[in-house]
Amino acid sequence: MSTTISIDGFTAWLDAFRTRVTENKAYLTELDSAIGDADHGSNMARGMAAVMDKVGAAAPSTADELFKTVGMTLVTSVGGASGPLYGTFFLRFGMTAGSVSECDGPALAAALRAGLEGVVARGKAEANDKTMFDAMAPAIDALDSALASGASLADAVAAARDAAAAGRDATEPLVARKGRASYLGDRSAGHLDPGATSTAMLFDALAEVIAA
Amino acid sequence: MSTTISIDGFTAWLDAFRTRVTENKAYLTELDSAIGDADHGSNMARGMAAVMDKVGAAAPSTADELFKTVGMTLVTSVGGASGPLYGTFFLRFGMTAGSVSECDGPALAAALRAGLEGVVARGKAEANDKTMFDAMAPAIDALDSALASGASLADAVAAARDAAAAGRDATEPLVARKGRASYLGDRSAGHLDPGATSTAMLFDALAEVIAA
Amino acid sequence: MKKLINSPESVLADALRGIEAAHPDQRVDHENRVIYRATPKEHGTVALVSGGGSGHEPLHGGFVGFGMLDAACAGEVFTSPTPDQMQAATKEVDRGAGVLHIVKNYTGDVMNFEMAAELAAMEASVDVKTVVVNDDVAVQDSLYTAGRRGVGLTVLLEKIVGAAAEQGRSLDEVVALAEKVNGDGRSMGMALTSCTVPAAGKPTFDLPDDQMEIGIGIHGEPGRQRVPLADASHVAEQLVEPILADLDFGGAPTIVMLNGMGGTPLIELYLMYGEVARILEKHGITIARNLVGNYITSLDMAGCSVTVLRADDEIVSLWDAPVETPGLRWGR
Amino acid sequence: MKKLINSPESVLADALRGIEAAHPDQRVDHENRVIYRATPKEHGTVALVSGGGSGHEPLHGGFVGFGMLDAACAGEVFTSPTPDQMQAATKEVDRGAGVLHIVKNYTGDVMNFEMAAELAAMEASVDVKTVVVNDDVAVQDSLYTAGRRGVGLTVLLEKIVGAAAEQGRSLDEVVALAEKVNGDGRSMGMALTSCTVPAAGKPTFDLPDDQMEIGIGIHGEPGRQRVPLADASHVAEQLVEPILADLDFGGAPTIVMLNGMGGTPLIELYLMYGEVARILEKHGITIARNLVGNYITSLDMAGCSVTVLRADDEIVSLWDAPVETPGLRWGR
Ligand SMILES: Nc1ncnc2c1ncn2[C@@H]1O[C@H](COP(=O)(O)OP(=O)(O)O)[C@@H](O)[C@H]1O
Ligand SMILES: Nc1ncnc2c1ncn2[C@@H]1O[C@H](COP(=O)(O)OP(=O)(O)O)[C@@H](O)[C@H]1O
Ligand SMILES: [Mg+2]
Ligand SMILES: [Mg+2]
Ligand SMILES: [Mg+2]
Ligand SMILES: [Mg+2]
Repeated sequence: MSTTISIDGFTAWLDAFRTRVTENKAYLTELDSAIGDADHGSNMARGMAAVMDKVGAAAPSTADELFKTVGMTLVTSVGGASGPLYGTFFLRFGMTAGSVSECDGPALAAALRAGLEGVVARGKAEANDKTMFDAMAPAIDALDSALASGASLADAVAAARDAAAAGRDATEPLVARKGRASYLGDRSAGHLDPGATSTAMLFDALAEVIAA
Repeated sequence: MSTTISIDGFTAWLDAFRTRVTENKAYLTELDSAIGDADHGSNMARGMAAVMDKVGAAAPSTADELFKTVGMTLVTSVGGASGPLYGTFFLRFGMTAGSVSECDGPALAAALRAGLEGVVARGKAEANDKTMFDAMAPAIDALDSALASGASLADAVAAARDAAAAGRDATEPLVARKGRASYLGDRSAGHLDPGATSTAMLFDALAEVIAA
Repeated sequence: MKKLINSPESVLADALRGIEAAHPDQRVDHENRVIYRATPKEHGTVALVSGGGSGHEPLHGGFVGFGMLDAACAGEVFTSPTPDQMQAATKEVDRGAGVLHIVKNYTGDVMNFEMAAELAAMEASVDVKTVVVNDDVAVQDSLYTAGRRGVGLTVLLEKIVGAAAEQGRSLDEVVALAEKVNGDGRSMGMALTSCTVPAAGKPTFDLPDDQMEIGIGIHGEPGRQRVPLADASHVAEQLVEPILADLDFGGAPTIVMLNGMGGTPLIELYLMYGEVARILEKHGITIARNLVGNYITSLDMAGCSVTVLRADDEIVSLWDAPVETPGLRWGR
Repeated sequence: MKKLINSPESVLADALRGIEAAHPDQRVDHENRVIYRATPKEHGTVALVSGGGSGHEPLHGGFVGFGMLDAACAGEVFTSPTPDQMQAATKEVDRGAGVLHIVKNYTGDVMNFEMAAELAAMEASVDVKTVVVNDDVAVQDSLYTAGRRGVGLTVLLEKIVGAAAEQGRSLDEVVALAEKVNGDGRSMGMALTSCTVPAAGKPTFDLPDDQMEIGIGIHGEPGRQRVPLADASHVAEQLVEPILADLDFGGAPTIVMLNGMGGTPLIELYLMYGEVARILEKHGITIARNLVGNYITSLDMAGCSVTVLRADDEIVSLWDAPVETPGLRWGR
């Protein structure tokens, strides 16, 4: 179990995320059918397929290069709400990670936090708006506090994964205030948020890769 | 059992026909769904409702007046193939029946034959084209021969009714050569012809009224 | 049945009220169910009357206006209008130069228009000629049957012949042109789903999810055959090939219509047009003009039809002539 | 799922090929998925760029042409296009007088157009302004939510603002006009059936035969509420009343659009327009101009929407100004 995550680790993370959204494409689209427009699964699958193509071709050697490619590819291939949001997340992540070939726990946490801030800057979501924020923010909070209390990187990321999953589950009863689901008013309650669900997959993928 | 049919009898016949096509509106439309355009039931029901309205208001006292009203009402309220065909049938029927207040068997048979000739003049159908002709022609033939062999009017009309029903049933295996069903080619086989079915009702109504 | 209607019986009357409200350039005779131009054409020009069952909108009412029809008679859904409607329209639009009846080849339509022409002739005042459109290659043409149906070509014919009438051509010239257009155009249609006739209340036929009907008309009738659902490029082949097999388009320019049956969205119609254009190009056929959209429909049926008309410079210039109707408009 | 497509993945690319084949007056950039006018407008005039997810045809591509848009960016079905598409279009159409982005208010569309404007501003060469259309009264407007959706009014706005741009008005004037139109128009929609997103392969929602969705948008999303199916006159009330409750139309003339969602035939749209016109008349509202048809659709959804725009003489005359696009055409 390593204490850092390398470029290969990042690439493995992205690949594991791609696998999850591809395998769960129909599921994510079904969640988006209930309270959105039935495209979150195709959006994420299309975007992550494009990302892995680009990353495979460019083979970047530093985090900033890698995640700039990831972010720009998502921005230019996804569209919708998730394109700019996940795109901005990875762009900011890369800018904060910087021109390095690996990140330790605090560096990873800082990059993730910058990504979250990018999402907020773009989408203005707050807690309990029933968006990806509701999985992402608790995950990063959990990562921070686990690291602060001396947990290993693997344990800290596992805590982040669990917090993301809990945050995803907690979106179910919420009435949406951002994104398409907000148009449904009270009818949005009783359904998981698709973006929070894909974000939980992002942290699940990270935990798997770090644990490997 | 009378040996003639009076104006009241004709009106009762029309009313009995109206009842049959109205009660079987969905059935006739269903037959027309299989090999046509799903409107024969509504066409006939609309037409006969208009006929009874007009006849009730005008209360004609001779056969030519009565059936001119019937024919013109069908022609101007039905449309489609059945409007001109049934309309022409009744117009010619009335012209041949003439300015009389009742018809005996031969007069009735002659009027029906004239009606049939009107249908043929309009629609050019021949035997086994899978049209109303296939119920109408055998019915009138049966009426003629029953009368010729000395049958009572009631028995002769009953024979006509049976022949019409047999003619209707015999349309089932036919491949249509006239009307919309002909567009289906071989696929038209295996279904009763809607117009032959409504024509069988016309003779059934006549038999009921004569027997009464 | 899910429809935006008040009742199956009042569909036509209610729709005519909407048409009247929407189109100040048209005038609706609700009694006779005829749609007229609000401003009649010039005296001395041939007038065009068409009509047929409702449920094919914009045909025919949407093509009443400058450069196309003078009147359209609306029948009940899928039921041809009646001779009295047609006769009223014929008398009303005659500008002294005669009236052309444009009739789609269906037994009912033909018989009702025939009776109308007989009535008009009895009045001995209006010179009525008739063209019967029969362009549907799905139906075998034969002397012993009702012959081919009139489908998509009707739209093109109403535009082209309407332009000629507007130019002041004589009734005989207009008839000759109409016959020429009818002889030079062919259509073929297909359905993904049945339509639902309001009065029937349920779909005319059931079509499994993996099947389509090829060779349908515009009245929701089943087609010539039921075949497995195919992708757009193969559907396009099944529509175009029978047309090309039936008529030699030589090196002539063509006018092509990719028509929707009413329930198919425009994105699919464009996609199909792309496939059709590709196939025609492969056969060396030049498309001079085209129409893509819902022009002659079958209520809410999903599906489409292709019409190809062999044209020449005159036909193309009549096509390009100004038209101002709810359904087709350019040049003014 | 029954659709005239080759594969869910290629719907957009294939449809763009059909659009290109059908419309010689348009030019398609397949790489960037942008539809342009074949002949760019005059130098010194403001250019209009819009775009959004596909599946709403003819919006937006069908409104590219003289008197309306200069470019339309096509996203995947129901997915807003990406900033790079918009930026390419923006640079391409700029004629030195600036570019207006017409954006429907959806989180995705707004964010992508925002990023595109940021990119364009970085290049410091193109003056980009944005109008965000948000006319859907089905959605409660609030500072704390994503606000109202942009729906039917987009069509009217593109026409009116397009005419103003064509006249040579400055970017600021064009923006002010766009804001005015956006402030003065309201829409409300309903669905009889769900649509089917090709990539999803099945209907977005199930709707029992006796129910309808009121307050839907244009992305097949469920509406504000599910209510019992009603006859057309009551459906019309449920669409018109919330619009009138939201904005005072005073004695102003209005422009009214009765729009189909893609799967509803024209006969029903006319019928609904008749009901809507009757209700507006009852409220003393004058309809100066109208549109009835499929203009901003939701794939194959059955249903309709009503848009009412409070107009004045200037707006009506901009409405009447010549337009030549596949979707709207008059005056040339
Ligand atoms: N303003 C926002 N901030 C954060 N996340 C958002 C916002 N709006 C939407 N989202 C997320 O985006 C998800 C939907 O993504 P997607 O379906 O791909 O795009 P679209 O809504 O444009 O169809 C939602 O489930 C939600 O998590
Ligand atoms: N040429 C014809 N001669 C005699 N009967 C005909 C002819 N064409 C059609 N019919 C009859 O008309 C019936 C259909 O009537 P209907 O459904 O009311 O009219 P349409 O076919 O115009 O929809 C057919 O079932 C057939 O019996
Ligand atoms: Mg979505
Ligand atoms: Mg029929
Ligand atoms: Mg019929
Ligand atoms: Mg979307």
